[in-house]
Amino acid sequence: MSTPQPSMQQQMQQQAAPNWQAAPGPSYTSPIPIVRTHLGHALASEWTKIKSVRSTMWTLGVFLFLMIGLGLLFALITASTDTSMEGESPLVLGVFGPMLGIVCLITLGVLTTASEYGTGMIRTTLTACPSRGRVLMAKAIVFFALAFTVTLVATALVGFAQVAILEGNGAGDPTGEEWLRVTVGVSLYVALFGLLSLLIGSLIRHSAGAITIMIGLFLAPLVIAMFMFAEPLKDVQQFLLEYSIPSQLSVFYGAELSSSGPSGWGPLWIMLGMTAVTFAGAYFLLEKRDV
Amino acid sequence: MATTQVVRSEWTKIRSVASTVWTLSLAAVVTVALGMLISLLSRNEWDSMSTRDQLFFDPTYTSFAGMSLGQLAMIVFGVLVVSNEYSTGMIRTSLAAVPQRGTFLFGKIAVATGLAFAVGLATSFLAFFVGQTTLGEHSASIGDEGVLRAVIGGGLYMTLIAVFSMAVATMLRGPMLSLGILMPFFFLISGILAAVSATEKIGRFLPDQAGNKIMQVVPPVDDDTPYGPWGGLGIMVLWVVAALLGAYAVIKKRDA
Amino acid sequence: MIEVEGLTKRYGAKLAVDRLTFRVRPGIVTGFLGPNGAGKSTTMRMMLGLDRPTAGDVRIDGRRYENLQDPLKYIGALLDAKGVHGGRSAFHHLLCLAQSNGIPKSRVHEVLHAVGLTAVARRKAKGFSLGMGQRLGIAGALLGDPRILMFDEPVNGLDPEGIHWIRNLMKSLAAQGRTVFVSSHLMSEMALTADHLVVIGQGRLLADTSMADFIQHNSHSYVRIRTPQPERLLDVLDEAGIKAFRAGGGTLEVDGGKAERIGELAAEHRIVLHELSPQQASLEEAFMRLTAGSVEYHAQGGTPPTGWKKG
Amino acid sequence: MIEAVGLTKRYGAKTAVYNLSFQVRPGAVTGFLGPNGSGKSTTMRMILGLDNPTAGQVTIGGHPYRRLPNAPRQVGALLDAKAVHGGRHARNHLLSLAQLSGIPARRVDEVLGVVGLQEVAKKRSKGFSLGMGQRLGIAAALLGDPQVLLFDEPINGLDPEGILWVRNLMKALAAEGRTVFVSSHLMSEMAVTADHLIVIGRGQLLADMNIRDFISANSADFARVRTPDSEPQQREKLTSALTEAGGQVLPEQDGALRVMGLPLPRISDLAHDADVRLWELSPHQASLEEAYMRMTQGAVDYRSTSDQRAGLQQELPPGAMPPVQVPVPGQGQPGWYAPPPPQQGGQPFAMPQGQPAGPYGAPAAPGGPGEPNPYAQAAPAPHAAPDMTKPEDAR
Repeated sequence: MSTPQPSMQQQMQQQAAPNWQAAPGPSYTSPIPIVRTHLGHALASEWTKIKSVRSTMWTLGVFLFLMIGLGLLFALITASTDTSMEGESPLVLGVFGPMLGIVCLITLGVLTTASEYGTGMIRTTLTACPSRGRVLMAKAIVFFALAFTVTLVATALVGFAQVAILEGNGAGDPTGEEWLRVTVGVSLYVALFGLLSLLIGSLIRHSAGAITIMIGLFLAPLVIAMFMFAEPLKDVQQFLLEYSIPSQLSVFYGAELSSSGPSGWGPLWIMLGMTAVTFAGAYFLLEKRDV
Repeated sequence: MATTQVVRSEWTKIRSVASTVWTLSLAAVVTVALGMLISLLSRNEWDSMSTRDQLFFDPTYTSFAGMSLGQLAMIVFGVLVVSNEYSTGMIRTSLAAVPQRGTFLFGKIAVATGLAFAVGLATSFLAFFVGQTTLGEHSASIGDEGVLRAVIGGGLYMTLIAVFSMAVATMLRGPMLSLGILMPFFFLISGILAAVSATEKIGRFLPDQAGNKIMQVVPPVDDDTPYGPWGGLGIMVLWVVAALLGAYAVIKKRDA
Repeated sequence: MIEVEGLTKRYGAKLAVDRLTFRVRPGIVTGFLGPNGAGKSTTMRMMLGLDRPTAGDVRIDGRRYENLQDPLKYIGALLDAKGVHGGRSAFHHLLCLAQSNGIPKSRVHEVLHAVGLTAVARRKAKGFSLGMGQRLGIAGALLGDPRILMFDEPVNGLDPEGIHWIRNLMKSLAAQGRTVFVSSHLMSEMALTADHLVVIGQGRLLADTSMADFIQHNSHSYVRIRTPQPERLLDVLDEAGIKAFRAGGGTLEVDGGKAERIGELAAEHRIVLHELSPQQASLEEAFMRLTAGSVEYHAQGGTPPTGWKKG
Repeated sequence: MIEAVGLTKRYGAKTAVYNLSFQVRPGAVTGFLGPNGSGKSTTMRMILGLDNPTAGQVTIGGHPYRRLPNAPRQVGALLDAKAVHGGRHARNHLLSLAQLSGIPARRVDEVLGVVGLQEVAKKRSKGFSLGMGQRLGIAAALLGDPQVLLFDEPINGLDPEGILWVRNLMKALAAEGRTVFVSSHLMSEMAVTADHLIVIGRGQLLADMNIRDFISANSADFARVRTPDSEPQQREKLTSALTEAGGQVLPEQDGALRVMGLPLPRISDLAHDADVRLWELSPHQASLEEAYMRMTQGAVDYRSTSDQRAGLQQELPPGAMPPVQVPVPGQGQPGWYAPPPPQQGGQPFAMPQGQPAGPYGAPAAPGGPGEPNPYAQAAPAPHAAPDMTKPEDAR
């Protein structure tokens, strides 16, 4: 049915791919062999996706600004008011950065999955890669790696700056263990929390809804606990206070609220467990649900 | 005649979207709840406070502590009222229906301001009474000198924050950009400027810092602010008027 | 009546609309055509006072748009089907438009009924399909029962029943004496709907004529003849000075619109005709010829998968 | 090759698709028609493995979509032009899709060139017009050089040049032996693009046949006859002669006659016998749109009705027109259908001379002029009487 036209374009096509126009058989076969795809392809794709939207730059930019800004601010205030640290580690002053900055990672995590639903991009993605679990896995890996790296850089920078600024305030020299906890520990914890947001985004499929849930998860235990004045609820209140995300986060800075709550690397295991369970749920639902 | 039509239309618009209910109720709940919380903490910590702190304790202002967070929800309300028109393309439909852009803008802002004032005033009174009840023996009474002014001022403050956000959103159009500028402005920059002694004097003239003054009944220790409560509110009003003029100029001039 | 006078719009260095002058008259459907990027939307937005012209003027029944009191009662426009707040219900969307122009609430129910959205009137517009959004936009345009109606791509997303409905709606609105101004990319639709055409390309006016004239001037027309006696007919036509060609399948073709003359000649010479049909090119062809030089985003090249080969 | 067997999809109590079985064969453009809400999109989504069927299955080349080893290399789909993250550049969007199936980045630039978007490749797709978004979607579908292509409303928002391009593209893709499955609401487009049709209504199969069979089975062909304008008595004479011979004759608005039930040579002979001179005798095939509208009657959601305008009556602005109650033709009479004006009937699009032809050339339209006279076939059903309140008449 196509009448051959002696146009330049067609001649060029024929040179480039001889069987492009020939197609004698009933069915078209692409001249190029089809490769089997694997997780590596999905990772490359997700990396392109995450780095090519402005919201990534914005959220991470604000995150860095908050982490470094607040860390330096508190160090400077302490230094300028001549408050004595009384031998405490200066790293503890960094606790405020991740407290606020985590909101940025929540946003980025949720947007990584939920914005695909908001824009309809998810249909394109899942058409291009019907192995849905692979897409989720790739998103999780790319996001986690990015969030971990950025947080690690920020916490390390803030740590060094704080030690340098507060030298004259009688601050103690942080130990290697302390260093490890406020850099790697915090980064792992915060990145996992972001990953949890990503998975919630995949479950909820609505950006604003998922962000609200995650911020609620972050703040609600504290707020609820504050309203539990009644004596019989004391234990619940205690539990909520100790296991709320901000308290868990302060554990890494050696600023535990009490001795009964999680300590040491405990918060990390708690977060890891929550994330793993949510991942299983998100994976299962993504495979099962209609898009 | 045309103005009443615009106002009625804007009232329909504002009441028919869910974000209005969400942001305003969040503003009220957060302000009241946080104020109550801080009041509670103050009462419990009363005995460990220094005498100086006890002497300068301002029960009214303490019950308004929640406004620092509650105003963020007000900002979101103000921004969404305006920028939703732009992000959804509704602005073209609206301006085709009301080509007198000044009437349109001020009709919209008037309706949203009225609503924000009603909610803000109610929130302010509620926060005051809840806070005072929580404070117990250290509380102030509405009849005390300056207290009624502070409570009404709290409502005005929240309203002005919302109007300022509306005006800024009209100039910037996008909700993300507007929030991205307003949130750090009120949440971080103003705080940082006030915290560092070198910039403290500049920080005082920012809208929120100046407007805050109206809610204080007992001035803080060694207070050297060059303006009084109404003076502070006046400074805030100047900011708002400037933003509104900017918004008017922008909507008049730019293509929709 | 819409009068456009020397309308010009410049975005930075780019001239989007260049000294357009035309009139849209009442009582007929006027089509507004042009390739993507020709400035159609910009022109329509300037007509509604949404964009400010760099120069020139648009008058709606003799007045500028911004001087209209309750403009929805003069001119109803469907600009962008998604010009709706997604969180608002269809009913409230129309209600706030109606209130801004002092139109009674009962009219809202009426237009919802007219476009067939009564059942979903209380649903949020977010969940609407493209076609439902389009119907909502049309409802908004009809709200003030205006004398002038403007539709930008009205059939986008509508199903055939909807297309059929909007086509008849536009014709009947024009038949009632209203001014109907429609832009569309679908030439086959336009051919069925419009009586008059305004064609622009790269911001400039290319044509402002009746549909029939437009097709005649911009395309090739001929008469197709089928007869059991082709030889005789060829002779007869040749004698009369009419050039005929043999086309495929035993048909003859004569350039130009001379069907009447051929019919008379055939009858005179007692030649049996099995077909005598004047063929006119489609509006699409005519449009393509006129705008060939002013198209943006030219698709080009084939899809030879050369990008696969390494090196 | 797409094959659906007993495909069924329920959303709660609502059955969107019921027991749908069909095959889409390679080497032809298959049109997929149905009113809004008939289950077209659901079917498309089930073909692509986005929705799981409640019952039945659909396979591509023998495999369910989600089991294909590298699906984008075998199936390309344009589902929704705006299914793109608006903040991402067009090129990055395609690149992320290419990487997902191991397609080299050079192919991305290639398809951008094919759809004509290379100049805006580095622009955020948020600012794209509907037509540009559509081109981007088509680029994504072509990315993997697949043998099966699905297009959902591909020409939405395109300008005439783009429409022509897409039309030729689809035909060329089919001519290469690919399977091309296109849904559209624009019957005039389908008529010149598709070879085969699958029509569904309320989730069930209504027709699965060749496009020409479809039109013939669902509509009536007719002939347009014109007699000399100066002699009205000739027209009367011919009308009675044709009616006597068993034809149905109706007047057209320009004074011509519409004749149904008689082949063209017979009309010619009758005219000859009655000594009537003919100025025009042209065959007209009914349009696909007409055939479609007849078939899908009663399977339509969101039916529009006439605008009563009563709500305005109490408050008419001074000087405004009193509302004239002119009935909108066709409304409330589902069977009414305006036939297309004569110059459009069966008229194929001819490539304009001197304009660069589409990359795939301009194949002849099915049902084009080279075909035998379609009117020669006996009309299967009497044509519904055209409503005389046609707007043309009203003018």
